[in-house]
Amino acid sequence: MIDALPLAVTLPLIGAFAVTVSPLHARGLGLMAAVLTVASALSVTATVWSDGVLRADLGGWGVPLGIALEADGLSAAFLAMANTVALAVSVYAGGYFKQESARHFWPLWLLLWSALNGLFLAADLFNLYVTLELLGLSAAALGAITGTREAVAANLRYLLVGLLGSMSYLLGVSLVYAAYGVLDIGLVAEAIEPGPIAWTAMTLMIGGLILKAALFPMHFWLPPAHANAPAPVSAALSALVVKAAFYLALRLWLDVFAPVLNEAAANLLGILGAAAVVWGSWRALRAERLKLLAAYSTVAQMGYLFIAFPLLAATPPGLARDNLLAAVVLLALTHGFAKAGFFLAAGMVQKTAGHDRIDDLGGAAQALPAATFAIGLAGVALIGLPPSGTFLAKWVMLEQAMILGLWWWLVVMMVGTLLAAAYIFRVLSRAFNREPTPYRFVNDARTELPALLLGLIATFGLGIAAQPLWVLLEQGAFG
Amino acid sequence: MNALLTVFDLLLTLTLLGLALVTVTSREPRRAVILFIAFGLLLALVWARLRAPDLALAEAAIGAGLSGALMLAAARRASGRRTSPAEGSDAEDAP
Amino acid sequence: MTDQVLYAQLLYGGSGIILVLLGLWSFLVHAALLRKLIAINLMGAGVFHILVAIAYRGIDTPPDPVPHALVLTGIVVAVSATALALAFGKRLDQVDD
Amino acid sequence: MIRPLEHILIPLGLLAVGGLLGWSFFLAVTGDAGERLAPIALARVPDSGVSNPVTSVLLNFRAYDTLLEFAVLLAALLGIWSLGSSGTGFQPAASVLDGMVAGFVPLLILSAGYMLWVGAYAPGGAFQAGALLGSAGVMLALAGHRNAGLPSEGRLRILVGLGVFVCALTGLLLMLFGDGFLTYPAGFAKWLILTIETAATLAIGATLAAAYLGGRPAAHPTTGETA
Repeated sequence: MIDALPLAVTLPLIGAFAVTVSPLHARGLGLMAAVLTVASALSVTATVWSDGVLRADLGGWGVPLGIALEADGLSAAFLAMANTVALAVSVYAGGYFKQESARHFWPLWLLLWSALNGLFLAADLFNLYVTLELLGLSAAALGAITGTREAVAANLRYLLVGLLGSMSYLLGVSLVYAAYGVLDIGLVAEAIEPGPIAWTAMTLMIGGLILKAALFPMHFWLPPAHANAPAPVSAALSALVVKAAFYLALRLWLDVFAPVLNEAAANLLGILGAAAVVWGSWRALRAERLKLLAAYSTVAQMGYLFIAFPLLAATPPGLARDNLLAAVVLLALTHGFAKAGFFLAAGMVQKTAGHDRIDDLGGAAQALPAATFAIGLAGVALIGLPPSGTFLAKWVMLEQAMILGLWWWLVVMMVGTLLAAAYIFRVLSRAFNREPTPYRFVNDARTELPALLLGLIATFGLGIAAQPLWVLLEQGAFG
Repeated sequence: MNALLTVFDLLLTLTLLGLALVTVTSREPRRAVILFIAFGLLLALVWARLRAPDLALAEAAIGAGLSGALMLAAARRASGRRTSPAEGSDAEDAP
Repeated sequence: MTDQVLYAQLLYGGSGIILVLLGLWSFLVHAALLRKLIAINLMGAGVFHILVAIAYRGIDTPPDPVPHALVLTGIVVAVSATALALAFGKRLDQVDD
Repeated sequence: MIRPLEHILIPLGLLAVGGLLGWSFFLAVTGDAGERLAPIALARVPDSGVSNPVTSVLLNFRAYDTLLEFAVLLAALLGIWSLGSSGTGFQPAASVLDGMVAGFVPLLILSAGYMLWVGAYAPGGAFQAGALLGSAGVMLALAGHRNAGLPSEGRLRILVGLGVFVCALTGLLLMLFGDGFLTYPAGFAKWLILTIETAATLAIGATLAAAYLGGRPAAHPTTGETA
């Protein structure tokens, strides 16, 4: 019997062991593990697509005693995005890291990957805690891999904040177990009732995840940590790791705490999201370095995702709410592809130019056409221009905000979009400020093609071909 | 018997909380770590009282023992580094 | 559940909550890495203490093994995180020197 | 001196949080959760292959958690190693300490083996045994042994990944040729658990000792490794 659910978590673990044991072959073994992991994860998504929700009872005990893995449309969508991005990051890293840093990168990277897949597939509240810790530890370790003062200091702070977040989450889980006596998400959802216990548990768990998702004003740790990591790591941290915390917050919101939700909590999340959009975009506009710009842009983009909570809370169940949910997921996925592509391309610029100061980028477009093009494509998706997935997603969100009469969310999203356009065009105008000279479009296929491909997916793939996402989410994600 | 146990529980809890309080309020790194180790050992004792001997063993060996050893090494470095000028305020040697 | 058990659960669980708050306070107000780590370990100990308290079912009834297993997992995670954070701190000292 | 944030605002906030927590916890404990998972778990212990309930949960009912936990330990150590080599060891210890260590270390290793074996039916198990092995390493390091008694880097790398590898491989083999991921066939549970626990004990001991050294083991003279 082959069950793709545990494979998606276990294959990267076996891969991590293999690269730990033979660091000299880290790249070859790592890429092999990466390909196998992607294959198993995509087969999970494909099976959910065709057959519906997948579930595996690990250990054969069944709930409530054992732990189950479960993939519905929502997990399958995030799983597919994360694994595609992770494959691109792996290919890029194969060209980016040289021998000595490669041997440190690969095992930690595969452990992080395993944690991501484990988190998207977990159906048990405590198991989620363990995946959160694995994710946090491996992410901080990867972020500090260069060993420079800035990177280590920033990632130490990230590690500590992450620990605080998971501690808060675990406290919430303890309360849930004390009150309801079960840990499986489905069983907790059945048992939960409105009241102070559910309230406190929700605040603790979602509060902890907000720290990890870098929602304003808890975003302070993100820009230095993401801007000082090596490019492939920045891409993974910004595109995937914070997104995993958001996914879990959304999952808890939709599945576990659905009976106890209220508008005040949703509005609070929305207000913080709005502040994140404005503040993050503004700081991105003022950033002096390309990677710092990208990191602040992540703060802003995470904000959009949290604006969805008040909209979701105000929309009655039905087609409109399903569309809204799909739009939010589309926004998250598009940002994953776009931000990863942006960081990978920025890494090429940094490596070629020896720095990533935006004002001194003159001529980068001529020296690195593919990287600049990737930044442009990712930029289209970050701003939300057509035909990107962001455009479609924001359109649905704006429409719903108008129907609900919640025009202030509309204003915030408009302001954010204008600021995003400003910071992206600022980068592009610097990159194109020299007379064109003929160069090759692609200089180093291994590092430039992944960035380009991610940009293409973000702008065209998810924009023009967004329909399949709606089909996928019909598998258990729409209420 | 029950009354005795009640009093014992209360004393144990108060000692544990008192130890935690002096641990977090002590400024000198080495002292704080040693208090933390003592706290971990007492916690292990409390868990043995709560019929969790597996956890008592693990907490004594890992929570107090190995975490403590790791922190002691760090505390030694910390006090080694600031032998010379300022022994002063705790907020100064920020990470 | 007898009053004796309820009393123990509330007493020890309540002290677990106090430990969490004490650790959180110390984490927020102290800047030194070592004090932050002690604080976060204390918070962890508080959460574990709550779990051990709810697992307790009386002096002669076997306790609930599930929270015990969760705590054991938590202890190992805590020592891993502590070791990694201390290594970061050591590296910072080295770069500074 | 009174600092308003530190002495007033944060404590007040924490008091509010504490009140909410205490209230919820009181309601949760006095509510109708009944005996939670205790009766179900205890009833299944006889089928788990071991008679210590905590070991049953850790290595059978919730073995998947434990697999990820091994991965957390490995991640922490790999993170420590990525930051450079361990640098200067400790000062060689005075002879008295050295003598004590010479007596203590074998005792710790023996107790670790005992703890591992006894974990099947009494308090103990892989984590406690691994911790004892780790403390043996710490003692050796304190006594001035540069590598805390750990093997050369090549073997050490195998050792620290052993918990993840053996547990994951067992899970996968049981999935491919048995009833499902980490689903032990009747009659084999005891031995499979013991196998995983043995690997885990070695891995935990080696990882904790290596983490104490705080960096990759000092280069072996023949390999000429540089950080």
